[in-house]
Amino acid sequence: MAEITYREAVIQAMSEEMRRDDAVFLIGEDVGPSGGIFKCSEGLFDEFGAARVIDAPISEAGYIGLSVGAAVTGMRPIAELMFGDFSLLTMDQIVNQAAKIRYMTGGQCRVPLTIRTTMGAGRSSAAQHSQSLHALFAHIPGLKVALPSCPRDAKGLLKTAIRDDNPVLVFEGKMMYNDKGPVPEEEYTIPFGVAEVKRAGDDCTIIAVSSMVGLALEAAQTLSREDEISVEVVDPRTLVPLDEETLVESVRKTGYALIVDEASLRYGVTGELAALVTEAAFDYLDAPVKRIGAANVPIPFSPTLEGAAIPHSETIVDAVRALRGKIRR
Amino acid sequence: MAEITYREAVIQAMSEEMRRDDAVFLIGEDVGPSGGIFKCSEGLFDEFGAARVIDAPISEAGYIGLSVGAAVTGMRPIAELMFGDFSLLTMDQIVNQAAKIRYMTGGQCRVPLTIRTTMGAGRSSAAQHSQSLHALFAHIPGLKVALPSCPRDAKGLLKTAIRDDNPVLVFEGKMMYNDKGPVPEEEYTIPFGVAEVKRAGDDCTIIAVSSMVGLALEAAQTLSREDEISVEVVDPRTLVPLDEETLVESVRKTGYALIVDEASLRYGVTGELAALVTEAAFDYLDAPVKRIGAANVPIPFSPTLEGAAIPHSETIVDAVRALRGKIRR
Amino acid sequence: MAKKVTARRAKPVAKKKVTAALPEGASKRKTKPPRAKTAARRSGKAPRAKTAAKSNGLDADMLWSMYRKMVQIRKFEEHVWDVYIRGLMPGLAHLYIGEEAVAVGACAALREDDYITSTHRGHGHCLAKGARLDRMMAEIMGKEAGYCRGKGGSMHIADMSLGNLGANGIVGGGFGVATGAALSAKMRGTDQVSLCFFGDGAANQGILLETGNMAAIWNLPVIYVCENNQYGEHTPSDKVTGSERIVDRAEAMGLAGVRVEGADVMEVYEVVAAAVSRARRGDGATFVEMMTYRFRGHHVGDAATYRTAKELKWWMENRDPINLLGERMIKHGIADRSRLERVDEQVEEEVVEAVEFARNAPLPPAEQAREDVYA
Amino acid sequence: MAKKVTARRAKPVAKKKVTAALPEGASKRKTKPPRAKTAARRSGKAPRAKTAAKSNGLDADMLWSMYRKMVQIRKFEEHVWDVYIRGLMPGLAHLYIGEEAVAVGACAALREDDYITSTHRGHGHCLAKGARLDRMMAEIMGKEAGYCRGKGGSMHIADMSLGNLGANGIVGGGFGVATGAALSAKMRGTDQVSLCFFGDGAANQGILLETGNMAAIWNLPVIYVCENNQYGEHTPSDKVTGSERIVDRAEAMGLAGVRVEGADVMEVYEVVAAAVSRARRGDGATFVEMMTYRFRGHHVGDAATYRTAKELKWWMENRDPINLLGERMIKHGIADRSRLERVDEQVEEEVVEAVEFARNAPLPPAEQAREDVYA
Ligand SMILES: Cc1ncc(C[n+]2csc(CCOP(=O)(O)OP(=O)(O)O)c2C)c(N)n1
Ligand SMILES: Cc1ncc(C[n+]2csc(CCOP(=O)(O)OP(=O)(O)O)c2C)c(N)n1
Ligand SMILES: [Mg+2]
Ligand SMILES: [Mg+2]
Repeated sequence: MAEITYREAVIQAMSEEMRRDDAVFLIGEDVGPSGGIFKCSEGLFDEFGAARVIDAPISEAGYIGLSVGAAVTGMRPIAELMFGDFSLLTMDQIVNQAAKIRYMTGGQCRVPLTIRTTMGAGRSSAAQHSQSLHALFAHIPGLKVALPSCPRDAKGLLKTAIRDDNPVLVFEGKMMYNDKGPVPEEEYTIPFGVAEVKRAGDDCTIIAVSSMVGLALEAAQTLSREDEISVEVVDPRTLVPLDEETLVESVRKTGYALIVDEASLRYGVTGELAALVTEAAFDYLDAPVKRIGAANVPIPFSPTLEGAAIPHSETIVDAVRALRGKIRR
Repeated sequence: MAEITYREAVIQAMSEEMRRDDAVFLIGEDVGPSGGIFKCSEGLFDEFGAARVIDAPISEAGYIGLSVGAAVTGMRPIAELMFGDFSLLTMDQIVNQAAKIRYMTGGQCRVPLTIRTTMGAGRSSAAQHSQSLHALFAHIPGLKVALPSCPRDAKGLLKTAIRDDNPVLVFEGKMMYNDKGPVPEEEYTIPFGVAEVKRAGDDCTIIAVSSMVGLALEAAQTLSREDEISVEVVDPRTLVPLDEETLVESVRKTGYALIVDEASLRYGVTGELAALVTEAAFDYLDAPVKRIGAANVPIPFSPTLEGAAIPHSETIVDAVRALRGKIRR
Repeated sequence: MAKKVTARRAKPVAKKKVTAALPEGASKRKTKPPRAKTAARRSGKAPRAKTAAKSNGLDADMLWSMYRKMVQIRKFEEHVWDVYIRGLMPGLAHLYIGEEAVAVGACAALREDDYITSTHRGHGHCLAKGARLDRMMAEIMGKEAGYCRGKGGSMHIADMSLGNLGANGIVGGGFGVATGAALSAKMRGTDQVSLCFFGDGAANQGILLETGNMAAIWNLPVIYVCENNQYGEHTPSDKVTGSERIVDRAEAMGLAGVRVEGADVMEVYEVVAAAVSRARRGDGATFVEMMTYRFRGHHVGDAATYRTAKELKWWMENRDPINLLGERMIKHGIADRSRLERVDEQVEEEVVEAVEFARNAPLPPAEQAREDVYA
Repeated sequence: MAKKVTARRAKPVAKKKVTAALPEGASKRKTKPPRAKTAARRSGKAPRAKTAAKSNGLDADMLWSMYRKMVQIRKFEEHVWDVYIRGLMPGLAHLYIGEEAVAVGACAALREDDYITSTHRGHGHCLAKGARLDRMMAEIMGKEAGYCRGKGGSMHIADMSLGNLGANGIVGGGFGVATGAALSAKMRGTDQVSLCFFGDGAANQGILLETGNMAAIWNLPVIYVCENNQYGEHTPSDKVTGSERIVDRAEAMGLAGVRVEGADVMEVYEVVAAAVSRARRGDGATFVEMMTYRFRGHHVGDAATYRTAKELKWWMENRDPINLLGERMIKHGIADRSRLERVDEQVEEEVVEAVEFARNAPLPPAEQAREDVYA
């Protein structure tokens, strides 16, 4: 397997799907000749031209709206929202239109729309360029939500999203774009609704998404080395659909669970995941499920403050230690 | 105490606060001479005039944006979004602007902005006029979220919202506007972050919000009568800030908990509440916390379908029976 | 039911002097309404009816077809009202009565494979684009036989097989879908066009600027049809609209713009047909502001106390699109009163049949609530 | 630091023929840029400088003050660049170099208690509205002594005590706040005005239509200042803007509109001053499109390969606002080169001091992350 970056994986997924299917096109701000602010469309304009790699005006609601219209009439748009924060300008289009048009019309259409956007803090980009907003979309019936945590998943999940006949939001972890990882040379996709055990273990389950998976794996190493705690790291990969079974199985096995997400903790996805696994594995749990997320604050600019607001691998290590230290009566 | 409708309670709250403080004004679509589509501003235009009861163009993002600007410069806007579904057009203003401007500027301003909107299905209004979207806002640091479940709370919580120096979303249950209930004659407010035990009981806690409180009380009667199960119904009243203590206390007492919300279940607020009380009352729980919400579908139009998509008092009765039937090893 | 009127079948109608926007049937003395500025004015850039109106004879078939369709919409809506009053309909509906010429004239200029997007006040658009009375009425009553299997109701009727991409409960919700369908047509290399109906109120939604601008820069085959009925819910349009003419916004975005007397179905047809050929030729988007008026309240049950009886009366007497066309057909010897009345009676029967069909149709079983969420 | 320039202190500047928008210093032959349409043109409705430019002598104090402020911005930005290169600054910054005349001319027409909203490219606006160099630089470096206690950084600097309601990371994010501040001023019965800076890219955000329309219908005291620097990130404005003139959109919403040569600080001042008095008088909102150009990349680190060296050179040679004003001051005998150089040196020192202050200032302690969320 070749080692490529998360960014390259994203580009490969799009270019392969655009070659495969003329109906696929990319629209977004500066995705054209300049290759995107995050350089995630580099080369696409040269290969596919201005008709299929479209520089949009700074009109997020508008071009997501256009993408919905294009999707229900035979095209398969990939719409890029540079920062996840900008998705807030497009909520009406995504939630009131894209997610509902099929249902409201009694199944008369399909909406093969992929929205690529980013999540994650850590770049000192402050409150309007650092949010992780996947929970908002996971809550909306009619949408699917994928959160790739490594280059292989970035490529495989994005290809699946593009081929899916429903609106899919793919949240790319912007701190991972330069991360390298093995990616199969041959054509592949990764099905939605299939979690992956990223590391097997016996003493505690960590359910993590996006860049939190990397932190969890780091923490698992530390815990194995320093505490002889064997951690299992499970990545749901898609929040909708959700592979409950794999999550629950792992928790039943280990008896302990920690859920890690980078979004602000309150009313985020960790609550749902905790509630689900608690209900299904109640009799196997030796302690209540623990959760880690960002502090309930807008993301601050200064590194000292930003660092204090988001999870780190040490936060995870500490939480697992606390969890395992707390034996149930 | 006088018996007034939920609608009248809302009107009283606004008119009292507008009399009390010249900085308070109301802006929204058709709130003026016509008194609003839900008749929730009837009489205000006559009393306070066009300068303080402002008919806005159909520009939701725009007038919420104006309200933010007015709020940081000395006014105390009440902005009405007729249907909660329309809040999706204003997410950038609420989440990127209103919720963050104080924080981003290091505390240089206050944002005394109240956004009144509606939630709830049951009127055959279909997918774009029936959503209950409070979870989206409860997830965002910097916002407060109130969900009055009766006329008394509608008045008391709205008055508190108007006096609060932070952006507050008040979700009014549109199916309750005609419901009557006792409301104190004298001036009062209801503090945020204080849950209310709407009915005391010993065998099972139901945590419910908005119109689900009424269903839970109905269910509690049935359960008392038919099953001799004594149910305690707790209404958090505000999701942010949240009165964890009262919720946890009740669950510790009864050992069983059911959480009921009208929004679609997946990644909604019930997950967070379940996770919170489970963690804090783990050793007191005789069964895993159960949750009820709407089906994970857009709200359908036809009564048979709509009825199948949302919770009813029978759904609650059944859930409590199942919960109490399942005794923990 | 009347056959679908498409541009392919359409024979040329009389080429009217385009600045004389007043319908012939309206007396010149009575034409100034108590409020609102209805005078039609054209921008220099406005497209002219070309292909569709090249002769100056009136096409009788087409006029009859448009007349019949307008009557169909009128009677359909009257029955929706009736069905509402009788408690046979869940929820609400927004009636199109008074505005029939806009939908009928505009859709007459479209092919079956062209797209439209519609609004909360959408029954007229749907029927004009060829929808069946029975399945429409069934949808409005929440029946499984309805266009959306009972999932959409009055505000979400769609018939994708006829290019009707659906009504929308979000005011301005059609801008994105319609403009995207135009982008799609262009990318797929078809010569389909897309037509977006929306109201004067919707013209204050920012997405108009966003999508209109994209239509301009990418030269998309889309026609924006603003139904300026001078109210958004209870609020008069001029209280909430900064510019005197909404169509000016189009030109400022780089679109061609034109304002039209919306009660004159031929004028509507002619202008939209010109815009359609322009779009089909690849010459880009047009924005048409139609001056119109709703004869009923905002929705069934709204007493419309926010406007004067005098104003309403003026419009009903001077701008009833069905009367105007009927009178003109009589004047030109194409129709006589008894034939017009026969059409009315036939259509009435059809609509009554549709209501009966819908009444007797079964409600969808509860388990269908979980279907159609994902493809 | 230079004293704040306010309209109260402002003496009249020479009343130029308003259609002759070219700065005196620019040779007439060199004035056509390789791309973009900079010719200033006025709409009929445009406000004229009245109160502020009633004599025809140049006010030397004011010119010096504006010159100094522009140099301050230029040097501040150069040091931001330097600080970025040296790794002293977290995140990114968008430099205002080349556009100084817009912020300085516009803010010179404002009172201290007037409001502004700023953008991601906001350092110039902040300094022009009177912000301190040291606290700005401290904010940019993420220090506790910064305007926002390190919570905002380059993109969110605000100084509410001087009416600066803050920069915004959302393109178009200022429209709502600025227009709302104008509504608030009107409701509170003050004669404050509100000025909204935004880019050509931001003019494609739909909220422009929404807020501009409300400013028009409610006659709000707001001035929209569009900084048309002809690019949004890497994309040329004319590729994504349907109309030739952005200001046309304003008129279509019912606002007064005017386009201005943004490199001429006096022209900018004059036009904005006129708009400000118009707003203060209660005569409503104005939209000013400033033709300008950024001399650096979109943000620090952007090599700006999407535009030609020739284009950049033209602008730097013909439209450097600091050169233009300096030359004019020399020509009118207000300045000589050595005095201008002395100002440069003084300002350089001030900025270096500010950088030192910021470098030595402490980072905020971690626990402050949880402060300032709620009031
Ligand atoms: C985004 C949004 N805002 C508000 C409403 C409520 N609403 C329904 S119809 C309507 C008036 C629309 O006016 P207009 O666009 O002129 O259409 P008309 O009803 O006159 O045909 C309003 C405000 C809505 N459905 N969607
Ligand atoms: C809503 C939103 N969309 C996109 C961006 C990313 N972005 C930052 S600056 C910029 C270009 C803005 O162009 P313009 O308004 O012309 O301002 P300029 O940078 O030229 O001063 C873009 C697209 C953003 N910050 N916010
Ligand atoms: Mg209208
Ligand atoms: Mg720009």
